[in-house]
Amino acid sequence: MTAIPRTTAIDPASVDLRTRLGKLELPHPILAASGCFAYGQQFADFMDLRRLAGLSTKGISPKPRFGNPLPRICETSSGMLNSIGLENVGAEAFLAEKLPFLAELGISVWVNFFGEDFASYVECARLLEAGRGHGIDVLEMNISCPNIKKGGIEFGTVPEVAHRLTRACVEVTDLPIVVKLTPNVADVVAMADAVAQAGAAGVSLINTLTGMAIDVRTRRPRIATMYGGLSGPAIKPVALRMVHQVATALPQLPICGMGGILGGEDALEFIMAGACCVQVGTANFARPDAALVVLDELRARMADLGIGSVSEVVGCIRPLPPEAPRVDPAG
Amino acid sequence: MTAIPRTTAIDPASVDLRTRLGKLELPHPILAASGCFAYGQQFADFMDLRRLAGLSTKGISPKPRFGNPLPRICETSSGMLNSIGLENVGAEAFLAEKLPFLAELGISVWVNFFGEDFASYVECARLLEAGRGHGIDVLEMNISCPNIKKGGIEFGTVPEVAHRLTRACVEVTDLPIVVKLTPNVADVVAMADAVAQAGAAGVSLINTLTGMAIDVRTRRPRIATMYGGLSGPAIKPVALRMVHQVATALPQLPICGMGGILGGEDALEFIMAGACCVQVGTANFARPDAALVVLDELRARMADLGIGSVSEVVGCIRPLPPEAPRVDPAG
Amino acid sequence: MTALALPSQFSARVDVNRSLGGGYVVLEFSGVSGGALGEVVAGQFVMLRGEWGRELLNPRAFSVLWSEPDGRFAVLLKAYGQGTSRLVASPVGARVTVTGPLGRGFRPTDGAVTQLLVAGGVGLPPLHLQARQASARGQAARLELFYGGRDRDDLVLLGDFEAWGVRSVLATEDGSVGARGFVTAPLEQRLVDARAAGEAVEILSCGPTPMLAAVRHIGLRHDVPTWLCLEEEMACGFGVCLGCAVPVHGARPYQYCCSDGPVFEAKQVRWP
Amino acid sequence: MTALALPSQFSARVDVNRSLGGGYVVLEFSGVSGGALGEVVAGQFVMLRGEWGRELLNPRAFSVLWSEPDGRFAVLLKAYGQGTSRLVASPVGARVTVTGPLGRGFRPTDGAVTQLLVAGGVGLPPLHLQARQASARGQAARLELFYGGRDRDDLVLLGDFEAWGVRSVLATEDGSVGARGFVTAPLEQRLVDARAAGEAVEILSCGPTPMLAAVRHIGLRHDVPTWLCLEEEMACGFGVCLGCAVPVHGARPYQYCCSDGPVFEAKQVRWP
Ligand SMILES: Cc1cc2nc3c(=O)[nH]c(=O)nc-3n(C[C@H](O)[C@H](O)[C@H](O)COP(=O)(O)OP(=O)(O)OC[C@H]3O[C@@H](n4cnc5c(N)ncnc54)[C@H](O)[C@@H]3O)c2cc1C
Ligand SMILES: Cc1cc2nc3c(=O)[nH]c(=O)nc-3n(C[C@H](O)[C@H](O)[C@H](O)COP(=O)(O)OP(=O)(O)OC[C@H]3O[C@@H](n4cnc5c(N)ncnc54)[C@H](O)[C@@H]3O)c2cc1C
Ligand SMILES: Cc1cc2nc3c(=O)[nH]c(=O)nc-3n(C[C@H](O)[C@H](O)[C@H](O)COP(=O)(O)O)c2cc1C
Ligand SMILES: Cc1cc2nc3c(=O)[nH]c(=O)nc-3n(C[C@H](O)[C@H](O)[C@H](O)COP(=O)(O)O)c2cc1C
Ligand code: FES
Ligand code: FES
Repeated sequence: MTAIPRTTAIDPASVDLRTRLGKLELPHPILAASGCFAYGQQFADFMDLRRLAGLSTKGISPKPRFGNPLPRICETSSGMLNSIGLENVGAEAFLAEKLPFLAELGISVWVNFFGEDFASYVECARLLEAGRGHGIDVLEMNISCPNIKKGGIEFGTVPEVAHRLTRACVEVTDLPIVVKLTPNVADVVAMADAVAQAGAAGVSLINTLTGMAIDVRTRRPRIATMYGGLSGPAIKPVALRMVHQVATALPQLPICGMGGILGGEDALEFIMAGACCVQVGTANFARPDAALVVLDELRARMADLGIGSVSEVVGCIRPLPPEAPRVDPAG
Repeated sequence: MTAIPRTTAIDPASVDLRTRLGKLELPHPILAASGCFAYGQQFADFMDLRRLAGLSTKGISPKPRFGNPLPRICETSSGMLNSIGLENVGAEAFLAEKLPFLAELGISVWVNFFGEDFASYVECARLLEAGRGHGIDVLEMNISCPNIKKGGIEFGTVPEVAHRLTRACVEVTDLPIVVKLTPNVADVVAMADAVAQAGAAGVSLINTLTGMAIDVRTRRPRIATMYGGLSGPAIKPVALRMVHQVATALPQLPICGMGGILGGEDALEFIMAGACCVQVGTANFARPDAALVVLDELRARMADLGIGSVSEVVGCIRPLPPEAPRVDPAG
Repeated sequence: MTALALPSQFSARVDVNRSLGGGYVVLEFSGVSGGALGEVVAGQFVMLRGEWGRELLNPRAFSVLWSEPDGRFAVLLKAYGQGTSRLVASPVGARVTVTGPLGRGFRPTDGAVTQLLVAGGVGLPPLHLQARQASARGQAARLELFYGGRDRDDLVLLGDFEAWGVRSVLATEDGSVGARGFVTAPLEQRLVDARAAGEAVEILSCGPTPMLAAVRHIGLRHDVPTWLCLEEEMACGFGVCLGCAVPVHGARPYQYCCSDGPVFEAKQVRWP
Repeated sequence: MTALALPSQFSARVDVNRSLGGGYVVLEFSGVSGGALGEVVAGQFVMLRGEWGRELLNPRAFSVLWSEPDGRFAVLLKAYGQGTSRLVASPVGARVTVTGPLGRGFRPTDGAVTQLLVAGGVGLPPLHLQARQASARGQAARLELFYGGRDRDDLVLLGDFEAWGVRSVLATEDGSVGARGFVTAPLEQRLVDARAAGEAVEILSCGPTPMLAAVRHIGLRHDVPTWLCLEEEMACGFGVCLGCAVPVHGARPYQYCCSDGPVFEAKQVRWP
């Protein structure tokens, strides 16, 4: 018996969507997620990119990388697995060939990056520092990629290692570093705390869950690397839980939420759980303008519910009221 | 370009479904999962329980327990969250009131159990030992319940703790103990190894993923305890991955697989990933005879694919063949 | 809280999909395999699940509107979330999996007490069936309907009650039919009159939870036996998932909507 | 590998759902919002997604069968998995989200070379469109169709090729139409004859992957320019997910089916 407050709808145009991630001001909370938006260009055919609050690029490494063998993707119930293999053009080509286009857009450009080992993470941050003032607003450090072989796993699962790595990268750049965490851990708060202590400007939650699918006809995995990253609405409950855990335990740490956002109500759930902005990933594949659909629906839904501004609902979730006390006639 | 072998269908009646979990022989691989089958009785109205290979009871604790406040369940995309709170009748009432019915069925009876702390786990195993020879075939030790407050979390996430707990329980009973692991860890193999070393007869993989859902109208969690356990097809990729990881790393350790099995092909995926038997959980809510649907479909699908016996496909998944070598004219 | 034929699980087809206006739809089914509902107590329900794929896992609960010995039965519903929307859009011939009849219904009308049936929205079916059964036994005069809704379109199947000779007191929020406001106002007046006349009455109610909460308070205040047909989110519908807890007073903090209810006595329910 | 009008994303409705037998269905669409396909090169494709809820996330790829300047277009498909099954069951009036035209198609027929179109199953549309366009330019005589299937019902839209004056060589596995066996046998014979006659030919092929693998080997063996229209599992269809990798020879190990293809030259493709 939860009483639902009768809310008075307000004018959608009056909804104040502005938000901030630490010092970074955003006109609204909707960004496009890393690996699901390439370097942005292809989307220009389908939508006005300047309506986005920002985007996170495909993960960049110091040197260009080729991807994994195929098949690289498959669908699962309300989700998909991918094992792209962190294919990217490399930091140098990114700065020379991709960044100028992004810099022109006037939106928040987050460069997702990673390295093959400790040193190469730091090298990548150092290389990308050159993009400060030339279009890059945030470095999103991916310590959570399930598809990279060397080292990888410890960066994302051992708090001390993540702490050292974050600190080392923070030291070589003046760009804010948002650390993207993996959900494949027992204690996400410990990870968030470790990177926050090391100077992270915020955390992105969550990357994909590691999963597998099997083709019973061929007796082979459905993706060539056996395991891949699970994304989409299937993982939304896990993502919301982690956002809420971190927001509750570390209220000062800004969170960018993601995982299965397809519509405006999904985005609002993340915001209420404690995210100050969100990224739209897999949904971009279903329709290139998905992030704008999320934005338009978010505004409409907030108006519907009489919510005047994003800032008033970030992290607003409270426990249900306690039940009425029990009277036991027998004792 | 994966070549799919043309297979010759065989007679469904000729498919040999027998399987074994360590020393335990089963007529086929399909059991009903803990918490999704109560103590079995209610299902007798809808199906012939004796057609199951077995069932796992609702988790039993030494003393009876009441459940959590409501709401306790909600649906998510291809999944559901639950926070029942491990409500159960307690070991004594179970032995006296529930076991006799189960013992009559002549199927494999797994008693899922847990404790509120270390001592109470051991006490529960000791109490249930009284059911050996009177209907109980297996103790399924749940070290993975996300809904219990005291202690709980370390049993399921710290290998040394799980090891000690398993050893202590193994010592007080001659019943085989199958340990049910949580997916909310970074390294499930380490957990499986720890309990195997402690004398577990096998592992059940997986329990639910911890998740959350939010009601944006009321600004409250959709389940009263904030977080609950995610089950259903949404988690199947994670479950298959964990079964495959453990089967690959610890080939001697028998695995009972579960997580999102709705049909025969799902069951076959788990078997091919390395499970020698499987449990059907959430699917029982959609239709009480769900486990028998899985059984019938499994037989039919195996016949279709020309698979003569379960034993020949347990853990049969192999990597895809390597790609053809690359010829680069430029170098 | 009267029980019941044994439940069964069977496959049924949609025979009729009839719109009543105001978003209300009656779906009529006949069984195509295995079981059939058989005799149903008013307040009992079925779990229905269409061919929904994997996105929506669980079946949805619906009170039985009527059930015939030949195996046909009907439910009354309105599109609410995804499951009800898909059911409302079912074409004739669509298949559903049915489990039922489930739960414990209202006790039948008897000669001693006047039953005041208090209905709102999709809570009508249990009270409609109670009236149908009373009328079939010639006891229609022993019950009265108090039926509230937002507007004229929100009150459906009124003709049936009229045909059975059941007196109806109507109320709408916009005043388009009956009294303006909630139906709890005329209900409370009726209790005052009954006490004055020394008449034995009891309340049977089903409807939106805020209405049931108000009816409960009225019943408690006037010390009238009051039975509420509750809705809790359900996964299984037959007592195994323990999802549908209802907070109660007494030795145990919870009972279960699907197996102990859905009909509970108001004073037993642990609501504020 | 010829390109292309700029792609757009728009909403379309199903105008016609026509069964051709053998499980084949032609769906015709017209745009209802935003863009339209515009001019399409044979081999280009669209991504289609119906109102599928959340269970199936990604759109599905379909070669364009034809596209008219007024914005109407069609695809040919068969129920395969869940997405195609839902599309095949689309009622007239159903809405789909369309992105396209995507990818790089076949190069047009020219006067110098005879194009041998090798088709199987749902791989027909690119070759059908190639023939339609050649015929519209009066060049139908410059191409020949080699079309294979399991049986009579597996060969569809033959009348169109006949009407356009395109010579067809047919083969069925059960021998019910044309040669018995795979269509690669008459194809190989045709290459032998062409070489003997000094005739310049090239192969354009689309169909099941095992067929394309065989055609590739034949093309390489006979040193005939061979273009394959490939299928890889796709999420986005426009070059951003990097899911649809095609193994190739050369400096980089992979190209992308959706943006570099779907048409690739046989010798470039890194298959066994
Ligand atoms: C015993 C019983 C009898 C019922 N009889 C009828 C009837 O005769 N006609 C009718 O139209 N409806 C009836 N209902 C309500 C009906 O079951 C719910 O409206 C339905 O389950 C909602 O499903 P959905 O998929 O449309 O909504 P969902 O998308 O599942 O849910 C939308 C919202 O509804 C809530 N919800 C979901 N299921 C329930 C539920 N069972 N009870 C309360 N809230 C829920 C969810 O929390 C969610 O917020 C009955 C419910 C019960 C328990
Ligand atoms: C460029 C291109 C053009 C195509 N043109 C046509 C066409 O004109 N007509 C037509 O009927 N089909 C065409 N296809 C194939 C069609 O896209 C697939 O049959 C469809 O995606 C399968 O979706 P599903 O939901 O039915 O199957 P799913 O349930 O998604 O998958 C069933 C199985 O098919 C495999 N699969 C899924 N998608 C693809 C894919 N895109 N390619 C290969 N295998 C896949 C999966 O691995 C899975 O094993 C084309 C594919 C491509 C890439
Ligand atoms: C195809 C694909 C590629 C991805 N590549 C990256 C990547 O390069 N770096 C990264 O941090 N996350 C990557 N992700 C993860 C997403 O950014 C996002 O965290 C995740 O998919 C969950 O959000 P979603 O459910 O909205 O997709 C990728 C996801 C997908 C589906
Ligand atoms: C309502 C509910 C109650 C459950 N209770 C228990 C339990 O008491 N003990 C336990 O080990 N697992 C419990 N589980 C977990 C299931 O046994 C199973 O591991 C999990 O749901 C994944 O399988 P599924 O997707 O088939 O449901 C419960 C699951 C559900 C949905
Ligand atoms: S709905 Fe499952 S116990 Fe009531
Ligand atoms: S399908 Fe996404 S890159 Fe080709």
